[in-house]
Order: sequence, then structure tokens, then C-alpha cells
Amino acid sequence: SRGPAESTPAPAPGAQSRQIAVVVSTLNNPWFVVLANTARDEAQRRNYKVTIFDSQNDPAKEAAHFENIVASRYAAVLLNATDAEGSVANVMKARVANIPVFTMDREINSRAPVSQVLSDNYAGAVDVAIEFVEQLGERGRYVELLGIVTDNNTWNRSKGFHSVVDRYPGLEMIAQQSAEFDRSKALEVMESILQRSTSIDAVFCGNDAMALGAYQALLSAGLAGKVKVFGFDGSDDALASIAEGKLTATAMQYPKTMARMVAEFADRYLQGERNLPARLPIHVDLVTRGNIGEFGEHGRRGE
Amino acid sequence: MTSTAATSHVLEARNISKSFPGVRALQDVSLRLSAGKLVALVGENGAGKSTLMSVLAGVQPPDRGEILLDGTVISFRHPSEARRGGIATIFQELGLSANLTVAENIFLGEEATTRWGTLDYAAMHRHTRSLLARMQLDIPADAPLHSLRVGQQQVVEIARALSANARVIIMDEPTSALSQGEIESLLRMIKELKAAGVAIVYITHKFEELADLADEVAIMRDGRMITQASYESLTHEQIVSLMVGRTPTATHARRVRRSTKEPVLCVKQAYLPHPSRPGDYLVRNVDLHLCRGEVLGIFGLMGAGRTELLETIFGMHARRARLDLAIDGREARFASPAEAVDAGLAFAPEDRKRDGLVLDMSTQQNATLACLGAMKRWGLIHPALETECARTLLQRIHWRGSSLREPVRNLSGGNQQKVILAKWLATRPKVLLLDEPTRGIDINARNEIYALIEELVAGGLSIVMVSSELPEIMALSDRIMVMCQGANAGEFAADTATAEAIMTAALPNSTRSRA
Amino acid sequence: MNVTILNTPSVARLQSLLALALMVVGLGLMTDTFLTSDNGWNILRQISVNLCLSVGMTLIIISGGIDLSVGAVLALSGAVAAGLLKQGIALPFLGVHLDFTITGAIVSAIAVGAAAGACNGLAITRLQLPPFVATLAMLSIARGLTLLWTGGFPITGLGPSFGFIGTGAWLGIPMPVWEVLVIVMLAALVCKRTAFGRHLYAVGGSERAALLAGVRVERVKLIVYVVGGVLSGVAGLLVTARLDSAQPNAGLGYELDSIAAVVIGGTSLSGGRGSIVGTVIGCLIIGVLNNGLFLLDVSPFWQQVIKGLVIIVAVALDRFGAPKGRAG
Amino acid sequence: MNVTILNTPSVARLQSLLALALMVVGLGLMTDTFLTSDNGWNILRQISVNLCLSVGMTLIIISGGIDLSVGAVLALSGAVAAGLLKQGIALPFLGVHLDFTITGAIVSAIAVGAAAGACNGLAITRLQLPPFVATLAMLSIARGLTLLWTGGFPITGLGPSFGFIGTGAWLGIPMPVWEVLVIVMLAALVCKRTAFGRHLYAVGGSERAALLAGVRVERVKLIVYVVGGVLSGVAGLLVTARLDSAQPNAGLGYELDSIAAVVIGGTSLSGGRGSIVGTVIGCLIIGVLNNGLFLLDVSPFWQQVIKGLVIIVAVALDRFGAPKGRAG
Ligand SMILES: Nc1ncnc2c1ncn2[C@@H]1O[C@H](COP(=O)(O)OP(=O)(O)OP(=O)(O)O)[C@@H](O)[C@H]1O
Ligand SMILES: Nc1ncnc2c1ncn2[C@@H]1O[C@H](COP(=O)(O)OP(=O)(O)OP(=O)(O)O)[C@@H](O)[C@H]1O
Ligand SMILES: [Mg+2]
Ligand SMILES: [Mg+2]
Repeated sequence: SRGPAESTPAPAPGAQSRQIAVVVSTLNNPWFVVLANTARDEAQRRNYKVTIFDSQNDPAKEAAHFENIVASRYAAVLLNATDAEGSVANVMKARVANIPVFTMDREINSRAPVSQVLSDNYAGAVDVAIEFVEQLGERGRYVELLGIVTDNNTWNRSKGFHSVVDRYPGLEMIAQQSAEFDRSKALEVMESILQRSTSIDAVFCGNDAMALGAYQALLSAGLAGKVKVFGFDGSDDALASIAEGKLTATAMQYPKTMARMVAEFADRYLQGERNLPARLPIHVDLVTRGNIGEFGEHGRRGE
Repeated sequence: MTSTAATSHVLEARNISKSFPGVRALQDVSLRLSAGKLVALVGENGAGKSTLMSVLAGVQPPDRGEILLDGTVISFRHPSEARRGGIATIFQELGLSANLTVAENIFLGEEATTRWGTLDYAAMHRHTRSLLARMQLDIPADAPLHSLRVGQQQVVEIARALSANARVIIMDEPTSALSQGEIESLLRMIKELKAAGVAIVYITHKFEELADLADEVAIMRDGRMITQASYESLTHEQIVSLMVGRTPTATHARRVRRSTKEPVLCVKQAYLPHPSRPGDYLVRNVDLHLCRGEVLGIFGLMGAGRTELLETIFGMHARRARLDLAIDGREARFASPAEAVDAGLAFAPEDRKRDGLVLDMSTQQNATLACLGAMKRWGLIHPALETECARTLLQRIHWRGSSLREPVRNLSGGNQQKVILAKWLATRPKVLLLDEPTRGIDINARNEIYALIEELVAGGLSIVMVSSELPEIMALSDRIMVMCQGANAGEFAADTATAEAIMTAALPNSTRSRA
Repeated sequence: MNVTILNTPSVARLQSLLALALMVVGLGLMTDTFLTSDNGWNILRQISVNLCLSVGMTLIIISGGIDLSVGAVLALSGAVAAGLLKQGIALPFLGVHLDFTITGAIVSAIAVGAAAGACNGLAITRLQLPPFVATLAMLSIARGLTLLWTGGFPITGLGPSFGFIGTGAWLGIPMPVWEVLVIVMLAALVCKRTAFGRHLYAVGGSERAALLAGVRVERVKLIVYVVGGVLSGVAGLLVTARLDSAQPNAGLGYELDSIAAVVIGGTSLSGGRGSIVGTVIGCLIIGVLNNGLFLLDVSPFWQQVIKGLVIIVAVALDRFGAPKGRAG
Repeated sequence: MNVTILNTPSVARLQSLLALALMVVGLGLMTDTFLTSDNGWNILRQISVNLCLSVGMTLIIISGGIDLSVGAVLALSGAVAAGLLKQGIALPFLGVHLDFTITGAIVSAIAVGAAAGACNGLAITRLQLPPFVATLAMLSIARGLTLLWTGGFPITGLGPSFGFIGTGAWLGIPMPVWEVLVIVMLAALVCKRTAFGRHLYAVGGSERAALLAGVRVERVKLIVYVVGGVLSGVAGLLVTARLDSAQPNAGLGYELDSIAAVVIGGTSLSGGRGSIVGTVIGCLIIGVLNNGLFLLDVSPFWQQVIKGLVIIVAVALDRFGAPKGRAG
């Protein structure tokens, strides 16, 4: 028992349109803009017609996108899911209509996608945590700024981080608050936390925007340099700040790599190739002042 | 003012036409105003008087026709332009801002400013105090307007018109809410203005006011100007018949009184504390009883607390008020007006537009609002039934309007009041509370309402009628209760009562102090 | 505003219908997929949630109020339904563990919505808070409770039979469309043909006149907010069933979408005027717009600009035909 | 609502002051850091942006309108300032490339705000759109334009001298506080002591009465929305300068925060009543609340619940002391 939209017979592969849909969880965060734009460019380079859909972090809006995609018979979907669980039903819609789905960055808990190229947030956070412990010499007081508390990656990163840090009794977390992945929120939250105590050794932030916001707060509190700030993502600002010694470290995810790879997979799949990896974790690399030279915008130099 | 201005026309309206969706409010109407002369503009409700004035005041552009100021054609695109042109208007629906103070209202749009561009409150208050003094209104210049009574507000509106020292002043029913004293000071003002060469249009439904004011009378009917003639040349009877265009309903005769002795409503020790002044009461220890088929008239000056008394009885101030109430001898206590209605009370408030009607609704919907239960089929309102019910109701009160669907907002005062009465007839009340039932209503409609009251009382309904018009009270009531400063200041049997006695009772007695 | 007050609903409705017609024709000509039945059903399915919320919002706005908490209550009741269905609820103090059938979960979700609505209503009638404030507070509270209930994680795997109410179809028509259709019918009936509906208009038009006419104003207000809450609950069930997952951040910002639909439908925010039909048209305008922008392959950035412009045009058309207000 | 109408501003203000005092005392007792001067300045710095928006919002709401576009306009003008400062602007058709000084950038940001405000005002006066709709459309449009201008990426590295207006201090008092202080003073003066201020109240109280009194209603409305736009522009500069970066998604949802502050401050959404002082108190209540919740390290989940409850209590206190409305 399915709605007519789903029950429509999908045209046989080959007779398919050359339209590809890039569905991205949000465009309100530059990292995802990079992801979406790269996917679009790569697909266009392989001369497909590309439409970008912005789900605004709302699986329901994502659902609407998938219905439109199915109704207008796109050839494939490059998906940056809004939620590991909430997006499953949406992907099923496409699957049922024989439209292949390729996920990037965020894994969804389903076999429905043809292949999932995902950034291993947990492992990345573990690497950052190890650096964190070294930098602090296994003891100190730190603050954690969470991302949007309803976002999977918020918790993947937090869990990865704590899986290491919590083993060191010398490391004391004096505050854990959400700054919603937002730079100005992070600034305000940090300002308030600093009122409680300025004897802080480090801040771990769920993404670079928050790290930069937190740094701004430390700066105006005269604590810049005294407090080590750790971010996640590897945005341009963050890399620059690490080079200038403002931030201590971040984790480079490779949005461009993932986007290109996904676009390529989609192309190959539509060519008829079937032996594509079902799950391809892209390792997240630690970026510190030491190895900053190897990295460029959202990836390795020369990419 | 030069003597030439006295002869030529200061302001002239030529063949003005104006239509609203569904209504032709004005059909080539002309009006001539001369310096130092007062033109009394009369006509039934809905004749188009206010519309004509709103055109002269630049509120609404005419569809056709032209306006001449000192013989030159002008067109006001905005009320402020008319005001600068020397035309001041006292609008019928009070054109005041309740959230500003008296002084701010008087100077609204014409504020006095210091050389820094900030408001010069000192000057504005000084000027305001002198104006209020001229009007003999004893309120502070910085009193917020919403704390004033309708009557006091109307005086402020008049003061504003005077402040503009205009050459033409339009007064649209200025006395509709004024007390005797206030009316007298207004009439005195008008004489001064005429002497100063100001041209005045004076709209009213109370002819007795015109006697020693009017130089000319202009009569409108159904959007047409019937005639503009010198006041002496016409008798009141002629004026009325020209207004109505047919032989008017016979003016009201003293009614035959039947005295039943079965009590319907009995109020004991009604108290209503003042909302903001602790220790002060709007209604103080009022007792009141009413028998079946009786009309109890309540007279008093503005601010006597009559409205509050009715509201208290009707359960509107349940949270604040104290009173012992009995309907048909049975104890009753109303937590809300809804309970009062269920118990057989009905209340036609003083401020029709604000409290009596839902202006967005159609005539029919207003008429049936209180009795929706009566026209249900399977729990649903049955349109045919509703229309039927509304039609019969409105016929019963001799409603003369174009259609039941018409927004009640567009009805004339008389018809609006009738719709309210119709609404209450539908609930078959035992007691009907009327607050100023004929305020702002034309003679003819007024007589019809009197006749209606007769009819209802004859049918066994009991009525409490608040009015500021002594003749009305004396003509209709079986008994007359006089209120003063929230308290019962005496009771009279209508046939023995004299106007003097009633007036003296109504006047605040210096020995009685407001606790 | 006088303008909207003088603006008779019938006229307004006609006008917004005109705007809708223009869009449909335009998109029909510009794209070959827009006028397919598939796409038609898509649009209907997609507006169903907003429409469900907007119906409640319409009633509340007609009564002179507003409800900013719809989105948050949607999330809360969806989460409650999913949670109860998945794990049931443990009552330690009684030492029992209650499991819930689908019906049970649905009922309790709606109950949660009703409760939230009742809180709104009581805050507005008893505490005499401005509706804006009361429901803004409820927005915050409901969001918080949702996070506490879910711990910030989605609740998933609710099974096909629950999913049916969101994804199923009957007689080839998607279930959400059926459900919302019923709701719309009922609401329209209530507005036009019941005493309660008439009282809504009276209270919204002039609270004092309604009170004096014997309308139980406070009761009317309380009820209308409860109804609004119930409909938010239903919407929550729809979203959850569609995604087979209750998202803790579901319904973010839906309050504005739904108010927009109501206002585009010609209902006046000053209360006392409006119609369910108008709201349906309003929702359709928004739905068609969103759908059309994708079909035309407009970039997401431009989409927002165009949406804004279309809203202006649509509502301007609305005013255009209506009689000018006295205040001009 | 009658209640709010009878509710005299002075009373309202007193009451919300009471709520504020209670919170301050409470937090002073519960934490040892709250009552430090540092924290005081910190709170003032943090509310400065919302206060800046709320001042404009107050004027608009007093005039009987509302502005949902403040957050979006904030983002747009911030982005414009940053963009012009960083890259200047190229005019291909003239074959020139304009570079901007800090002053130039600031001026153009404010100009952008004013323009957006003017569009709102014209849509409301000329097209007679309900303010809610007109500004909702502007919200969408301004967001879209911001994304188009920035391409969705933040514009960073604007330099210390620009940052000074957001992060600097003078006489030990943070610049944002100075700036907002001036704005508040001016606005209060305008409200209380100028003809325009009186006209605002008149128009909000009864548009018809104001018109009859000869007030240029349309002009007043137009001006107040332009002022609102300008203040949004200023707020945009503050945010950008503080972060040393213009975020494309800056100011998301600020419209509700600022309306909340205004209403908590005792200004009635039905127009005609309210005060700048009240709004200042409203902003302080929200600021103190946020700050306090962090000082107490309340979990993010509970924070929202508590916020909602505090808002209710604060405004209920407000109503509590005020005289009951006749319809109450
Ligand atoms: N804005 C409007 N829209 C529609 N009809 C209107 C409007 N204003 C007035 N009318 C209609 O125009 C006619 C004249 O109204 P007007 O107020 O001028 O009568 P009036 O002589 O002043 O009556 P009254 O003595 O009760 O004041 C009435 O039928 C009224 O319903
Ligand atoms: N809302 C209010 N707030 C404060 N005082 C009020 C209010 N309403 C009326 N009053 C005061 O209560 C007293 C009675 O006013 P009210 O208008 O009821 O007198 P009234 O006898 O009914 O006059 P009317 O002839 O207008 O019916 C007046 O002193 C008035 O100032
Ligand atoms: Mg009139
Ligand atoms: Mg009275």
C-alpha cells in the first residue's frame, strides 16, 4: 500500500534522464556549501544536469525533496542526510522508484543507498582527543561546546572525544554547553562560561565556527593563547587561525574529496557499473601547526 | 473677520456625490456656509450628514462635485489640509486617541514644539487648561483620555476644534453625550464663535437646541439635500416632515400606566469599587426593585455611575462588585454576563458601536448572536432557519435596512440600535436594561423606539432605562430613580415628579462627600 | 487594520484563488512535469502537515489570538507517540511497565497536544497573558521537554502499520490527504454552521460585544487553543509516521509557515475575519510555490528571494480587489 | 485586548522591573560570580544586539505594526559591510572597482538596512499589506540576498579597527554598550518628547482617529519602518564587528527574541502602548536569564523549559499588578 508517487514504475536504467539531485542537509553552514558545490561541479563536469536541494536540517523538508525528485524522475541522488535515522524513509522512497542514492559525509542506518562515502567523525574526534591530551599534559580544566544537540555528528564527535579524554582523571570538564554550531552563539556562551571561572586550559568545540567564536571570547577576555582551542571540520578560517597559532588543532574532513567521489560513483553506476563499495569511510586527519602545510581549502594541498 | 466675509460664502459645496459599495450616500448635494452664521444640518439617521461633513473635512474625496473655499475651488487630499484651510471638525465617531493625554489629543497633528524640535508641553498644557476652562471642564490637561467618560471626551473633542481657531467649524452631533451643564457652556461658546465671524455647521437630532442658535436650516433625506432655508421660515413640524418625507410617526404620548405588583428584579446594596482609586466607589449602596411590565427610569448627570450600575447588575464586574440580587424573588448571582442572560436579563449598552455590536458581522449575524441555540438542526445552525428568525425579529422592531447581509458597521445609528434590541428580543428576556437607548438617534427612529418600548412593556417585559434626557425619562417611566455620584439620590413616581425636583436631586450635593 | 477589516472574506478568497490559478497556469506552461497527477499528489501530501497546523491556526487567529507553539508541540507529541510505541513507559513507583498499542500511542500523542493547548488557553484566559507571549513560552517549554524525552536522539523503527497513517494510500489517495481532508471539512463546518464557530468570529471581532451578548468568552478561547493543540498533535503523528522516525527538532519554524499560509489565505491577524477555505488556498499557494521552484530548477539562494516576492504579489492581489479601508 | 489597553505603561514597567529584581537577587544568592562587575558588562555586551533590534521593534509595535525581517536584514547589512570592506565592489559596466573605507562600509550597511525598511514601509502603506506579511516576505528576500552576496560563506578578517566598534571599549565601557546607550536615549526622547513620537502612539492607538486628527499616517508608518531597518543595519555591524566575521546565517530567529523582549517589557502588540524603558528591562530580563542559566550550568535541555517558565512568570507579574480590563 503506497502512494501513487512511489508506485510509479521507474524507467529502465539507460533510458534515464541525465539529471542528478544534490540534497544537502543545510546551506546555512559553509562546510555544507562546499560539499554541495563540489558535488554539483563534479557532476556537471561529467555533464549531468544538477539541482541542489536544501533540506534546512529538517527531515520532513528532505522528504518533500525526495518526493519531488521521484516525481520528476531524477537519475540519481547525491545525499547529505539530515539525520541517520530520519532520512532512511526518504531514501527508501527513491530506492522504491529505482533511483540510486549515494550518501556523503553522514552515514544513514540503512542498506538502501548504493554506496555511502562517509567522514568518520568518531575516529576524527578520537585523533583530536589524543592531541588534546598531549597538549594539556594529561591534566587540566576544559570546556566542551556541543553542536546542535539533535545532530548525529554532534554526538559522534563528543563521544569520540570523551572515549579518550575520560580515561584521564586529571582532565576535568567544567562546562558542557551547546552553541548550535554557530559562531556568535559560541562567542556568547563562552563569554558567560568565562564569568564562572577563567582558570581554563582548553576548549573543545564540535566545529570550527564555534572554535573561532570561542577564540573571539577568549581574546576579549585576554586569555587568547593561554587557552588551547580545538575545532573540527578544517574550514579555511580555522586553518588560517591554526597557522597564526590562534587555534591549536582541528580535524580535517574532506568535503571535496567525498563530494567528488560520490559524484564519480553515481556516474559509474549510471554507466552500468555495479561493484561499488557499499560503505567507504574517509578518514579524518588531525591538523596542527606541525602539519598545517599539507592542507589547503577543505582538503589536502593541490586538490 | 471683515464684513465682506459675512456676506459672501466662506465655504460652499457644489453638487457633491459620494457612493460606498452598495450605498449612494450623497447625490449632488450642495451646501453654503457664510461667516458668522450657523447652519443646522438635520436629517434622519443615514441621511448622509456625516458623509457630507467627512467630504468637507477632507477625510473622503467626493466622487463628483466641487468644494469652494472663499470662492476658489479646492480639493483636500488629507484631513490635515482641511484643518490648515481653516476647517475644524468635531467628528461624530469620536476622533480621539484613547492612549494619549487630553493635551496631546488637542494638539495632535499640530504639536507645539520648542526650538530644539521637542514638544513644548508647558505651552500645550497652558493652552489646554485655558480651553478646558472656557468649556468649564474640570480635568487635568495631562489626564489620559481613556480615564474620561464619553461626555468628557466629547468636550475634549470640541476643545480641539476650538484650538485650531478655524473659520469654519463642523459639529457632528456634538451634544450627543453631553450633560446639561456641558451643553449650556457649548451653546455659549457657539454664540461667541458666531460673533467672531466663524461659520458653523451644526448637526443634531435634538431640535430644542436649535431655537436660539440656528440662522439657517439644511435638511437632508436619503443622500439628497431637500432644502437650505432660513431657520425662521420653517416650523419644527415642517422640518420633521421634510426630513422624513412622509407624515412622521406621531410623537410619543404619555403612556397609560398599569401597575403590577409582582417583583421581577430586586437589587440590594450594590457596591462597585473604583478600578484605580481605592476606597472610592463607582456604585455605592444602591437598592433597586422592578415589577413586571414596569419601566424604571434612571436619571443622573454624566458620571453618576448609571452605566456601572447596569453593568454590575448584568454580572460584568463580578470580580469586583458586591450586591444581593433576586430574579422573580429567587436569589441569583452572576459570575458573567452569560449567566445573566440565561437568567433572563438583557443589556443594550451605551456605546453601541464598541459594546453592542460586532461590527465585522452582518446584520443577521448580530441579531441572532444571542439565540444561536434556537435555530439548530442536528446541532448545526440551519441557514434558512437563521435567516427566517432574523427576519421575523427585525420585522418585529420595524427595522428598515437594505439587506440582512449588510455589514452592521454600515447601518445608521437608529437601525444599529434596533438590531441590538432584536438580538435581545430573541432571548425572550424578563428584564431589559437600556443605557441611553436613543443617544444619537433621529426623532423618527426615536419615536419608533419609544413605541417599541411601549409594545414590549405591554407584553409583560420589565425595563430599566438609563437616560440623560429628562423629557424621555419622564415620558416613559413608571418610576424614576435619580443617581448622583454612584448613589441613589431619590426616587419619584412619574406622575407626581417635576423636572425641577429631579434635577435638584441629580446635582451633586456639597454636603454629601465622596468617601 | 481597517483595510483587512473591510475586506470581505469572499472577495479575499476569490483574489487569492486568482493568485493560485496564475501560478498553476504559469508552472503548467513552464514545466512539463508540474501538471502530472503524481506531482499533484506530491503537493497535496507535502502541504498536509502545514495545512493541519494552519487549520488550527486559522481558528485561533479568527478568535483574535495567535499560536507560536505549534511547531514545538508537533515535535513533542510526535516524540511521545514514538517513544511510547517503541519502549512504552515505566512507572517505577508503581513498579509497572506500560506498553502501548498504536492506537494508544496515537491517543496519547493527541492528549499531549491537547494538554499543551490547554496550558496556552489557561495562561491566556486565567493569567491574561498576551497570546503571543503565552504561546512563545510554550514553544520554548515544549522544545525543552522534547529534548528531555528523547535525549536529543531520534526515535525510529516504528513499523509499517504505524507508518501507514503517514505514507499509506487508500483508493489511490495518500492517507495524509484523507486525514487532512476530514479535518478541513470539520473545521469549515464548525466555522460556518456551529454556535461555537460564530462565537469565535464574535470574540475575534469584538471581545467586549461578545461578552455582553452572553458569549462565554474565556471558554471559547480555552477551547480554541485546545483544538489548536490537538491539531498540532495530529500533525506530529503525520510527520513521525512519514519519516518512520520522531525527530527531536521536527517542526522548527513551522509556526511562521503556518501563520503565513493563514494570512495569505486572507484571514486578518486582527481577528474576527477569515475562512478555512482561504487557508487551504494559502497552503496550496505555498506548496505550489515550493514545488514549482524546484521544478524550475531555481538555485536555493534565489528560491528564498522569489518566495518573498511571490508572497507579496499574492497578498497584494488579495488587497487589490478588496474595498479600500476608510483609513485608506 | 482590553486588559493591555487599560494597563498603564508605568505600572507595567514597574512590574517587569520587579521580575528583573527578583532574578538578579536570586542569581546573586545562587552564584558568587553573577554580581561581579565583569559579568555585568558581559551581560550588557551580550544584550546590546538584541536591544538595538528591540528598540526599533518597539517603535514599530507601538505604531501598531510588526517587523519579522530584523534578523535577516541584520545578516544582509552585516554581510554587505564586510564584503565591501574586504573586496570592495566591481562595477564591470563602468569598468571600475570601488574600494571602501570603514566609514564607507558602515554607511552602506546602514543604507542597506534603511532600504529594506523602506521596502517594508512601502509594501505596508502603498500595497496595504499586513505588516506581518510584508516583513515576512522581506525576511525571505533578505536571507536570499545575503546568501547570494556571500555565496554562503562567511566573510572574515575585517581587521581590528573595524572590530573596535564591536569589541573595543572606552572609559572601561564596551563600545557596543555606548552605541546602544545612545540609540536608547534617542529613541526614548523621540517617543516621549517629539511630535513624531506622539504620532506613533496615536497611529497605533487608533489609526482612524489619528487620520481624522490630521496625522500623516502613511508617512509615520513609512518612517518607523525605515528607522527599524536602520537599527537592524547597526545591529548587523555590531554582530559582524564582534565576530570579526559576517556569517551568512547571522540573526536567525532574532525576530522572535526581539519581539519577546518588547512584549516582556510591557509593550502591547495591539499597538499604541509601550515604552523604550520597558523594552530595556525586557532585554535585561532575557539577558540575565541566559547568563544565569550558564552560570548555573543548567543542561541545554532544561534551559529551554526554564526560559519558557520564566517568561510566563515575568509577564504574569506584569499583568498581575495592572488594573483588570472591563472585559477581563
Ligand atoms: N464607510 C462607509 N462604507 C459604506 N457605507 C457607508 C460608509 N459610511 C457611511 N455609509 C452609509 O452612508 C449613509 C450615510 O451615512 P451617514 O453616517 O452620513 O448618515 P448620517 O446622516 O450621519 O446618520 P446619523 O444621523 O446616524 O449620523 C448610510 O447609509 C451609511 O450606512
Ligand atoms: N474604565 C473606567 N476607569 C475609571 N473610571 C471610570 C471608568 N469608567 C467610568 N469611570 C468613572 O465612573 C463614573 C461613572 O461613569 P459613567 O460613564 O458610567 O457615568 P454614567 O452615569 O453612566 O454616565 P452616562 O450618562 O455616560 O451613562 C465616572 O466618574 C467615570 O469617570
Ligand atoms: Mg452622522
Ligand atoms: Mg455611562
